[in-house]
Amino acid sequence: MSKAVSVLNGARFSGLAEVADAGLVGMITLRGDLESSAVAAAVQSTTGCAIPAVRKTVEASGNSVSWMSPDELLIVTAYDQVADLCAKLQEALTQEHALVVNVSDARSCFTLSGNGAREVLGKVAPVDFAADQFQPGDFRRSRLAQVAGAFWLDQGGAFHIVCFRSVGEYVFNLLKTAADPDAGVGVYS
Amino acid sequence: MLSACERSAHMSTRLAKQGRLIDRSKQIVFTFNGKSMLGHPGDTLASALLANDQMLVGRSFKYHRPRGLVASGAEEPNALVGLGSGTRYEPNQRATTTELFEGLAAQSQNHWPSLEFDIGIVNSKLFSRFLTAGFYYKMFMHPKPFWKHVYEPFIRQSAGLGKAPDKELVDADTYEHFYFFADVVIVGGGVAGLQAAKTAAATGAKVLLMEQNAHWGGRAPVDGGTIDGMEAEAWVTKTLDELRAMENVTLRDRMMGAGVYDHGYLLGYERLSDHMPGKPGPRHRLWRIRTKQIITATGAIERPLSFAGNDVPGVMLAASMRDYVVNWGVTPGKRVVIATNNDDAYRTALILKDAGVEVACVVDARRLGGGALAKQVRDAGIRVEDGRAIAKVAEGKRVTKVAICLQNGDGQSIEEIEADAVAMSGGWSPVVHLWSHCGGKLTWDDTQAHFRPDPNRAPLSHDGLPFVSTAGSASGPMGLGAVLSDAAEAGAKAAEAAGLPAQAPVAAVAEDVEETQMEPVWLMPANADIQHRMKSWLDYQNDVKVSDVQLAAREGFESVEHTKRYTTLGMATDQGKLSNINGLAILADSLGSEIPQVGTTTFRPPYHPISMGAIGGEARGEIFQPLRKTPMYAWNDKNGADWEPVGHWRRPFAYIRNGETQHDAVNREVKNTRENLGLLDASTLGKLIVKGPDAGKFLDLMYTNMMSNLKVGKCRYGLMCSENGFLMDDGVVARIDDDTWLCHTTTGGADRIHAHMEEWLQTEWWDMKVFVANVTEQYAQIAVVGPNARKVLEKLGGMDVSKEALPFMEWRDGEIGGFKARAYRISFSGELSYEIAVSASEGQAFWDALMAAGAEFGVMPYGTECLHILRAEKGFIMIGDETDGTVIPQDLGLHWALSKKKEDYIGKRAHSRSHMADPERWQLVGLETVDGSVLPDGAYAVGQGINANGQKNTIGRVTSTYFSASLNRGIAMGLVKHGRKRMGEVISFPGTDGKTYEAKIVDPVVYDKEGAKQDV
Amino acid sequence: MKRYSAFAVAREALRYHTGWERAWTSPAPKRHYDVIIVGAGGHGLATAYYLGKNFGITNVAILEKGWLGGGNTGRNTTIIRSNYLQDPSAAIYEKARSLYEDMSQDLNYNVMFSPRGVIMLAQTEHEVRGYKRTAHANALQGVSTEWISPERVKELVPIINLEGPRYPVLGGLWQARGGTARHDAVAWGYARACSAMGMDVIQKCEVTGVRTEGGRVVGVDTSKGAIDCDKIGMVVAGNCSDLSQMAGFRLPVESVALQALVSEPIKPCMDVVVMANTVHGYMSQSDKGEMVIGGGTDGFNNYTQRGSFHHIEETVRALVETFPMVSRLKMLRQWGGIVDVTGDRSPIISSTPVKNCFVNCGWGTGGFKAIPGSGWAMAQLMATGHSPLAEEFTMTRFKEGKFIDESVAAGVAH
Amino acid sequence: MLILTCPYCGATAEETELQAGGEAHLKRFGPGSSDEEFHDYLFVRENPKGVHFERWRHTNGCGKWFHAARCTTSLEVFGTYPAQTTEPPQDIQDKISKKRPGWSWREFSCASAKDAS
Repeated sequence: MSKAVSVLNGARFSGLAEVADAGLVGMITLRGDLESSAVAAAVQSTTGCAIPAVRKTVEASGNSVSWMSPDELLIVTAYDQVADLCAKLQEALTQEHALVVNVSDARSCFTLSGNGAREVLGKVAPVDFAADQFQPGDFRRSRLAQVAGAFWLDQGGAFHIVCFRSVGEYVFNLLKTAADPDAGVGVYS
Repeated sequence: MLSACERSAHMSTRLAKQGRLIDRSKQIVFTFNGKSMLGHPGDTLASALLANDQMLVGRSFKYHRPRGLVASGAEEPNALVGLGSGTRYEPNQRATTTELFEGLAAQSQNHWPSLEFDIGIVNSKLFSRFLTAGFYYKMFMHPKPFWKHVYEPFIRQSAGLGKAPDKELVDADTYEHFYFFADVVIVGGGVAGLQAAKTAAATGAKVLLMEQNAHWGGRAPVDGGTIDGMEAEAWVTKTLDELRAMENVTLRDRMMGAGVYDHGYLLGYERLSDHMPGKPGPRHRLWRIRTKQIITATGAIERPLSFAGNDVPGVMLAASMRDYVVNWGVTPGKRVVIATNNDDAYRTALILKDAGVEVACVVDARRLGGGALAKQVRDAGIRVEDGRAIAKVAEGKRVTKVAICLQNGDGQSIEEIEADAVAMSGGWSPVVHLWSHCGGKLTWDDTQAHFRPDPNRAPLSHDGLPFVSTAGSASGPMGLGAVLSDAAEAGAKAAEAAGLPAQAPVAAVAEDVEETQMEPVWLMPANADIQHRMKSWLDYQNDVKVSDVQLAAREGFESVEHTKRYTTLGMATDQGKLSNINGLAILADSLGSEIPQVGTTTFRPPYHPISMGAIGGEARGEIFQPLRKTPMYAWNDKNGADWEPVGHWRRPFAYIRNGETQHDAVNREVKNTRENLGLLDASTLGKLIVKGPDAGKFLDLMYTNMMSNLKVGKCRYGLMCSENGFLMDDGVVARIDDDTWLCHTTTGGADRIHAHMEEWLQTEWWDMKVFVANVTEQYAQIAVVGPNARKVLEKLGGMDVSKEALPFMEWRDGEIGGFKARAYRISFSGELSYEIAVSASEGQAFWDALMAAGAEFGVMPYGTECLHILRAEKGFIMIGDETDGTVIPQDLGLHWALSKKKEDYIGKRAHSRSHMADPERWQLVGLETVDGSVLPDGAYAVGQGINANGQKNTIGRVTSTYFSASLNRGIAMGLVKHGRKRMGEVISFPGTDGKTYEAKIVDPVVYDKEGAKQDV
Repeated sequence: MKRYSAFAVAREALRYHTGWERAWTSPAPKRHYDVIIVGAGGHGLATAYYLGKNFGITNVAILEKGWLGGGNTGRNTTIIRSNYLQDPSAAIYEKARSLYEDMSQDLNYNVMFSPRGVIMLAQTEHEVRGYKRTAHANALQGVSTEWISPERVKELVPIINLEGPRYPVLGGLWQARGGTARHDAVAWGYARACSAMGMDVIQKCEVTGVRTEGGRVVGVDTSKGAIDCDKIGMVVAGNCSDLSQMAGFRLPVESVALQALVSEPIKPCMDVVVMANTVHGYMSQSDKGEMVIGGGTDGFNNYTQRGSFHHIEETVRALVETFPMVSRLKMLRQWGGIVDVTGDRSPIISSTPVKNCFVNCGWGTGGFKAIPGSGWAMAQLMATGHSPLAEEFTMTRFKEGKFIDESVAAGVAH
Repeated sequence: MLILTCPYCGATAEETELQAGGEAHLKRFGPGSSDEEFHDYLFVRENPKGVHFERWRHTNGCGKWFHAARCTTSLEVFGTYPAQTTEPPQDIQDKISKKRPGWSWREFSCASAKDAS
């Protein structure tokens, strides 16, 4: 839909790493019992992804599913698919105590890629980004300087960063500042 | 070849030999107090000043005494300068830790009018006898106003060290933080640190080694000795190369271990561009390091000797003097007297002699003198006197004469020696700061007369196990071989403690000179009389002398903390690095106690001052704090929004048009909304989805009123109290389907109430089947308000918004103008009103559509102030205005919202406590000024008389007050004692403007009492 | 006790200060005292002092487990103000402030009370309303405060950035006779005066037990032996839960770390005390030239006198934004103290379930400024059983739901 | 800077990801309880010097409330465990008993002390 715009509307910055607004991304919060086979089946059948292990992201069929908490998943899909996927999940979970809610417009998404990506994120999140400690498929909810955020590393080596929509601009500026080309730390290269 | 300086007649000068750290092929121009000087790359400001014969570098704090360099590193107490200018000016920079750069401009401090001629010196010359420790506690009391107006301004002006940055200064530099994780962090890049790093890294541990200076190797390259058969410097280079080649090792120079915090948290302070100001990128980076183990290889600091005149420029620590010679090829004098109580100072004698500086005499306080090193010195033809002391260094702006006496005497001069510099060594104290920050304990070592870390009482981490250890001379041993083996062991142990497989430590082998034991000398000479003790400095910067500590002890300040605070010993910007041990030895002696019994004061971070800029990090300007923006933020900003911060959000207070005052704009918005059509960006209101089989039951506990019986499709206003009974939030709840509710909260309540619900669900009622999701930001929510509200929606087309299809206090899903929307028929203004939620990403487009379609209906956006007035005219309460955390629903006449049917809800039990059921509690009423004026915000109504504490009795207060454009007069609400029974009564509100406002108690609803306008 | 004066200093100078006597004695405990005050911090010493001065009760021991003034009295940011909102708070803090005005003369000890003025900055509309309300309340409470404009704020605080990009300064609540004092001197001055009245200040004497008979207190066990007494006043911030349990009752109190820091000293650049609550930081400049900075408390129970660094970071960040030049100063030292926080964050000055046992605690982050008023009220309560200043600060108020809440904001809302 | 391991997501979280929530294992008293009970529930706290059980929320993380057994004088953490329990797990109590013989906290105490009584 042309009426819908993401907060940063495609902004990019290139420095120590490439910071890019991921544009409109379909996102669903699923709350339910992650141990339940019905939930697993619903997620598998609608997204193609298995239930991720603790603090992991599973990618399949163009979707990804991330472990948010023991009773919450973040499902990422194409923005124009989200209503459909929501409906399918709700349908598949009618018998379960579960909550499926579209949060696509409540969030901002960024990708952070390039050699300096670990270092840039290491300036804003109190998390160990050494290559042996944060690997593709790892997912973490933490803090991006002064706001809550979540991120995962995809198989291609790019970080996907999610924060609340209202602070999208703050997070973009924060990442931009951290990615100042003259501010290299040089510990992960 | 002699340098230019050396050929001149100056006494402090650049030498032809030595200077391992400087590049003599290049020159750097810098200025000191405006005077142009030359130095070399590799110089510190301190070494460059010495090379230019600038002995006098500052004035002391209290007596404004002339002061020169005492040390060569972070422990330097005197050489503090103002550095740079304009937006890069910084006071109190240490010359010894300032790397020289082209164009450096330094200003000395704490003098007026000039460094050479300082009026404040009268403190020293005339009044020093009066200005003893704590003198100001005993005087300046009369007449009373004089403290504030005469004495204090004078004291403040003469204290204070560096000039403050300009009041309007905005720092031109940037700063950042970095999080880092390691198994073992080693602080200090001397040979001990390198050895410890090497051993720890050999186990595969992830190692970070940091060094505060720009160069590695610490003292060893200066002090000499061989390691693994090579010169110390060669070993340092080789070891660095080995470490650099290891993937598991990170090396950082110009990075100081600033503080150790609980659970293995360490601050690293990296100075990236202090040596080349203006270099792009951050100036400082504060590393926030989490590590399993910390090794402090921070070395030791030499102690001064306490003799009369030990603060005269030219008196310097012996090891620092040889640092200046070896590292930078400078000497503070041409004829030096050395005073010592240990063998190490003899190294200075040898190095000075080798560099062509005359050593007039080595005065060794020990009756039997030194060992092998002393012999070498004697063999070199240098005069050595045992059992002798310095009686006094002649006063002046630099050393000219040194009087020698017996150490065990009272200071009777035996001879006077002409000299222009004095090197002193009172022994060495391990740098224990980082060890101590988190509770590491110290033990007194009698043989070396110092406190060293007690390995049996190390700081404990989250697991109850030690997480800090020490290596090298930071542990106590001072000899090179012992240092290396201690460090190797520390490295291996730390790695093992960090969970790496144990490995036997392999230490480099060093050749040591055997040293004769030092003897503690706390006062030189031992029985110095009071005149001498009054000239024997302990704390140079704060001007604390031996006599001051003795006075404190005599006056009963027996605790070391008392003495510190009474005399200010150790409270200067060097935090007592040189003075503490000497001071507490004097204290112990005065009390007839032992040093270990007196103990030390507490070591607190940072080890050495760190910039506030670095602590703040990147958080400045637009990323100072997150600024939360609604989807319509940019539009609002472009259309006159007068922003009001609401938490981290910004909301338009009003939309101000050209030529309007804020007041005009608000009144226009009120009238227009009442008469035509207003739009409010209500996106910040919290929206929580509560779903599950037990959701109704749960909400009945959360809200004071019943929510479980709300019908699908309907809305209900709800109140929430804290468990303590106070009103904490309100909002409209909509029932979405059989097991789903959507709860609106206030703007500030969104995160708070979400957390509140999660807390109860997770920690008290975890058996309830309820899920909550915060969908506040999923939606842009727009209040469409006013008589034309329905018209504009109908024009946009889509869902049926008629009174029949969408009655008051109901909601519907559908499409409006092609937007997928949810419409709530709710009103906070008393007008016909819809709150429409669309997806946030479409919020701006929907707003644009409403503005366009609304043009013919007189649409205008309105801000929070208009919102407030509209609700106040209707007597609706506002959380944060009518409530303040002390107000309960009963106070506000909201009894109807306190369910009597429910057995329990949060806050119910609290309301039955005596004070909450008290009929004397103030009650919400409307207030109408007699003259139509606006009551002052926050005014109190006075009653009769005064209370037991002499305060006027009050009977009420204004909770919100506005000018009502609709009624063309002031309106207000307030809480008044027995208010609901006092309708029509007039009460008085004294303003702070001298006026008293008379107001009649009325019903809070002053506009459309019947509610006819909202239900059409 | 020899009087302190400029003349005495001059006289002593001539004999190299060898004639000064002890500021307070260091006696061994007697077997019995009329009153034992546990805790020789500011509040405890002030209590003892006013027991003697106002009620003639001088057979008093003040027991201190460490060194006198070594708790929060010696580790706070020395701010003195009384611009509180609620009547009971305004009454006791104003009493304290007015006693500070004459304290140096009263004690013959220069405590350097410096009424340089205190500004509470208003940086949101919510704060504007809150402080205007306080100004109205203060006028009726006899506390002299005024609401001032941003321009006046800038005059008083030249280093402030009024037009901060985030929170422009909208005005402030100004108390011209608020200020600072030398914290250690307050403890030392009281200790010296108590000692001069014949009271025993006994340091390094830890109370290990409270002895009661028939619900009445009869004495204490200490590291220096058992001591009998008729009345006990417990005035031990950071240790009151422990001590009250020795006497057999529990308190609605939690102990948390509060941190502060100072910059290196610089020449005078700020003559007043500034508190910025929206961004959580406050700052003043000491006579020595250090910028003295404070912020918020940790959220967890802690007795280590060490806090978590991120609070320092938040405070400094706020101050750099409010006073940009602070960016180029350096932090010299940070430290922590353990403060007692009650359910409404206001103090307790109260009788207890144990007869003749009184408690004074819960001053949270605001204790120093209250010292003389707190001691005055506590002394009156202990001597007579009733003090108007302490009347509302009972420990039973929590049961009645009768709180003294100074935070008066349920959160910002619209 | 406290560092606690969240028992839900396994992250070793530093304090900036966490929010302290006061004393753990409080029993709620609602309508029908005495003034004394309600007062003690809301206000009276152990505030011990030593072993303590307290609540934390992994706010900037998985969002879950959990409990920590911690020493308030040394900051040693004996263990963390999910909040959905009314008493500390036995294994954590045992661990504390080993490290702090003779400990007690409300109705809980050192295993050996219990045996002795």
